[in-house]
Amino acid sequence: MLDTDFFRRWMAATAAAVDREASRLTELDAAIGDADHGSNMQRGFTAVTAALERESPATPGAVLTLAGRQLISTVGGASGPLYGTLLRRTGKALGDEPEVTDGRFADALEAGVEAVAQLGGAKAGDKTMLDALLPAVGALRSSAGAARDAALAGALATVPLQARKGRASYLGERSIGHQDPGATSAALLVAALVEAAGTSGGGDA
Amino acid sequence: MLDTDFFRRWMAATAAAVDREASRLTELDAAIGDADHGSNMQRGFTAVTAALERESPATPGAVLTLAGRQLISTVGGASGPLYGTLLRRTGKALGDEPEVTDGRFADALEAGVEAVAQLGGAKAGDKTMLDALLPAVGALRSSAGAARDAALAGALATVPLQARKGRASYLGERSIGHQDPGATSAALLVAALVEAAGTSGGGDA
Amino acid sequence: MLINVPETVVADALRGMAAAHPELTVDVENRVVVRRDAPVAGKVGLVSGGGSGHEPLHAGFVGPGMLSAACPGEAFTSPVPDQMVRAAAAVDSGAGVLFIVKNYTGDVLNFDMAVELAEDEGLQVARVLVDDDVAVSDSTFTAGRRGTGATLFVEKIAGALADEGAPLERVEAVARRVNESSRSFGVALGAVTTPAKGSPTFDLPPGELELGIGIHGEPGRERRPMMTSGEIADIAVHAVLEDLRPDGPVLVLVNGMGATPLLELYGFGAEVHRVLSERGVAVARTLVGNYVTSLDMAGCSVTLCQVDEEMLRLWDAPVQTSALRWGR
Amino acid sequence: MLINVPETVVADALRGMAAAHPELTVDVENRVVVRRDAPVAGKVGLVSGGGSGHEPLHAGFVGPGMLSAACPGEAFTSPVPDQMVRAAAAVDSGAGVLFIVKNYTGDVLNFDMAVELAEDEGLQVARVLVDDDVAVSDSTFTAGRRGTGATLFVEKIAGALADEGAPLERVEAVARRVNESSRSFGVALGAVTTPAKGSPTFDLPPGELELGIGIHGEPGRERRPMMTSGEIADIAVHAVLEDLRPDGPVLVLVNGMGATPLLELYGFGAEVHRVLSERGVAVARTLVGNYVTSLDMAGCSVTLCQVDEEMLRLWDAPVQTSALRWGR
Ligand SMILES: Nc1ncnc2c1ncn2[C@@H]1O[C@H](COP(=O)(O)OP(=O)(O)O)[C@@H](O)[C@H]1O
Ligand SMILES: Nc1ncnc2c1ncn2[C@@H]1O[C@H](COP(=O)(O)OP(=O)(O)O)[C@@H](O)[C@H]1O
Ligand SMILES: [Mg+2]
Ligand SMILES: [Mg+2]
Ligand SMILES: [Mg+2]
Ligand SMILES: [Mg+2]
Repeated sequence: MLDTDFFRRWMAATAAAVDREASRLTELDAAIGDADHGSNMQRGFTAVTAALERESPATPGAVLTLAGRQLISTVGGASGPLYGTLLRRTGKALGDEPEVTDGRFADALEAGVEAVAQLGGAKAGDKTMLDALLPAVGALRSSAGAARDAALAGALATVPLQARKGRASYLGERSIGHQDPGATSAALLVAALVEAAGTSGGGDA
Repeated sequence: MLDTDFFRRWMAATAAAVDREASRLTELDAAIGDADHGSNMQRGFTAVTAALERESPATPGAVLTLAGRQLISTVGGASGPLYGTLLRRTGKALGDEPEVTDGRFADALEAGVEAVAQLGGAKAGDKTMLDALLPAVGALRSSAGAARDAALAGALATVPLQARKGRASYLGERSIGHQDPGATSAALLVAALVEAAGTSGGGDA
Repeated sequence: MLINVPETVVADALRGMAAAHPELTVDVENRVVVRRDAPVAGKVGLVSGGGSGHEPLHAGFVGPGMLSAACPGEAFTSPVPDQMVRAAAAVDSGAGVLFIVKNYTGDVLNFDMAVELAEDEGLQVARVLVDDDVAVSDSTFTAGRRGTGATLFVEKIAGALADEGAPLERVEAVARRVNESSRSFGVALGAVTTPAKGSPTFDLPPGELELGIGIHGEPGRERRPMMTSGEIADIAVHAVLEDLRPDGPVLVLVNGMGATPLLELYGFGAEVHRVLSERGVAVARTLVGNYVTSLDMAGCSVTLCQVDEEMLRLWDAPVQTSALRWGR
Repeated sequence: MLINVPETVVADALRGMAAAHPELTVDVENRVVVRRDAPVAGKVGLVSGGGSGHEPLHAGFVGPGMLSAACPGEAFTSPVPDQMVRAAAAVDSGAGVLFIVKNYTGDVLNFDMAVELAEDEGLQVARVLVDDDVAVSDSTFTAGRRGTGATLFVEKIAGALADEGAPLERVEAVARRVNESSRSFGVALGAVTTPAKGSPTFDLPPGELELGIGIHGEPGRERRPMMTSGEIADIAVHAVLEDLRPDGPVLVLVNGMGATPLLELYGFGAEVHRVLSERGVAVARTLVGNYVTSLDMAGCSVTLCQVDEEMLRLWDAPVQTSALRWGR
């Protein structure tokens, strides 16, 4: 079972990963976008951290809906509404139980990722965050570790793709050969699940 | 005796030297001024060449006053009025004889250089064109070659000086260590006298 | 960069706007710039916004005859819905509010969320997209054409109509008409340095240029060896005219990207006029300057807008903003 | 650079001005820009000029309420006397002409020659020097203080008085008073590339800045490691206040040198206001923008002008030029 604290740890681990990788995310965005993805994510997750401390939400669902709302209100750009919607919809799908099963979480995340696809109109292979999120959702049915690996593989697999959504699409063929920044940050978000699971849930937990 | 053609050759040789050295003059001006001295001189002497061809002035004095007027009307900057005045005043001092002696020319040039000093208010050692012109005037009493050498030495000697006139003075002590662009172009003007004198008047003529 | 720290760039600029412009209400904390006399009774409110770094767009266009309010995001980052809703509430007089949105995924998503939230609060809101950049093909393989220079035309002309007291549908319709009649093409002669990155977003050696750039430091569609101003005007104007085939006079915006001197921009303007006259296109009005910029990018863009009589009358109507003023 | 060839940069720009500004008479060949309705009966004519590369100064300030005519020289090179005499003749209505001259050896020498020539032609001409840059000490060891940002104040305020029909002596006197009440200090964050040279005039690595620069790409008095906007404001404002000790309100010009984004400039303006308030100096009006530029230089300058009631009234008076407009 995944309790409220697990989801707080997830958000905290994501915030730490984003802090650590911010300048790399911005570098990736400079190559095919507008050089702000790292600072966007950092601003958003700093706000998430502060809000979670301030408001101490009591359920897994409340943690994620609060986090999602913070992202929408502080990030801006394409990633703000998209990541915000991801967490909000996942949170809503979790309902207000105090603990949720792994399966319930995988279902909820799937709903969240679907909401991202709907909002942004992107499909697999469009060179967006979905290219990390979609494989991760499938793999999460087996384990967090599998989800992490799938997300990372998905992010790396964006390199040869030509972008069809977001700013990178303006470059046409020149977008080929670069890793998508949003897919890269999505892989960090998914990898943070493993950290949140900690030693107990680590490894293939 | 120096005839009208000698003065036309002087202007032509100066124009050629300025063309050749324009980018160096601009480089020198970039270091302690505003990076335009080469193009200023080039614009001016291109106009001088055209005017001399168009108007065919008949006396040494007329050649130089025409050249001076052209410089005033086309150069701008500090060097336009200063070089323009130099040639105009020298030309006026030559009167309207069809030929002048070396001594008469040396007197006239001295008057021209004095007019430059008066107009610009600079003295020897202020790191200006005068630091090439003043020694040249003295040496011209012996020969054009001596004048050329004196002007060049004067230009080189501006390197350790701190500028007290013109743009370079804004730099204060940072003007030290650079050769003055105007003194450098003045040395070209004086060296052109030797070329104008040709094989006959060359060397120490 | 002339900044304190990257994190405060936008707030610092808003403090500066507040100090310099008593005719504006600048809410530094919530990042909304509103004309001081808003809401104006009976007038449709015009709200725009987008990432910062394009100044004077949009906050420099707030004032009588143009925008009612602007919402600046972080540098090159769309603002958040909260700002837009706040701006809409501040300018609504009951006549409704028009959101003018440049077509970027971020701006579109955030403004769409704002439309929903504003409607929840009982506001009547319409939204018009600006997508004029012909360097991007408008297909399912892209996010669609970018909004660039035409934004100025849309904000000015719709703003003038709103000032005349026209209802929301008409203001929205003219905004849409201006966008549909406008096309742009941009060229970079140097890259951008964003506060967040601190170094140029791409590497453009002095002897090269990028054709078909946007206003966010993204590389263009093609890199070429440096050309003359006249050659660049040929390429830019032809690219625009390939898509917009005007059969009447046009407004011309000869726009600097931020670091191109006005001296060069006017010279470029002369070449744009030459190409237009070669192509038989009549010019109604020309505006030359740095209006829709990309931080410290060197380069330029050309925007043409075919105008009918109403649009031209509205273009000529008085405007009183910090960056665009004439008439009255 | 966005140019054709270095030799035609100024002529190209003037062709562009002619195309964009029907309200100006632009004599491209003779390089004189005159307001179309000149000479205005009974009005003193105001003529300024200087090297090009400082746009919108001076041609962008030609129009009702400011200059009658401008004479642009080559980039960073004073114009020639012929231009100035022609401009004076074009704007003289019999009430005389005032030459507004920035204090550089070239400008002074050429304008002085023009004064003589114009007087030979029977015109009544006065001349006022602008020398406001405190980075240069005004001693016999220099060419004297440079004319920089205060030029805008002089042209605006003297222009307003001339528009009121004041006689030449009074227009000259107020111009002089504005200059004496003004001081400036400039900072470069990057070097200039002139058309003639084609590469930066000095080498300024990204992490350094030059304090006390002028507007011609000359290096400054001192090089320092990069500072924050707030630290730069401290240095610039203190340098100005060391020389100008205002006991009343000031006009503030927060000026960009050409390539500094407006976003950064407004942030710098906020810091300038902070320092002024710390020093107890009241601000009457603030103008933020790229007005007295140095081609593509990154950087900024601060100009303060202590104003009395008359000067402030004249500052607020209507002005209709391409770069500065308000009122009416
Ligand atoms: N339509 C979309 N659907 C899904 N993800 C998208 C879409 N558009 C952009 N993205 C993602 O957003 C990332 C960029 O985010 P960010 O740089 O923060 O925003 P912006 O593009 O507005 O500057 C891209 O790398 C991509 O992964
Ligand atoms: N007051 C002066 N007297 C004599 N020569 C001067 C004076 N001021 C400047 N110069 C000369 O002019 C040269 C600069 O000329 P130029 O670059 O063409 O004009 P500007 O300084 O207006 O750009 C200097 O190198 C110096 O030799
Ligand atoms: Mg981005
Ligand atoms: Mg020079
Ligand atoms: Mg962005
Ligand atoms: Mg010069």
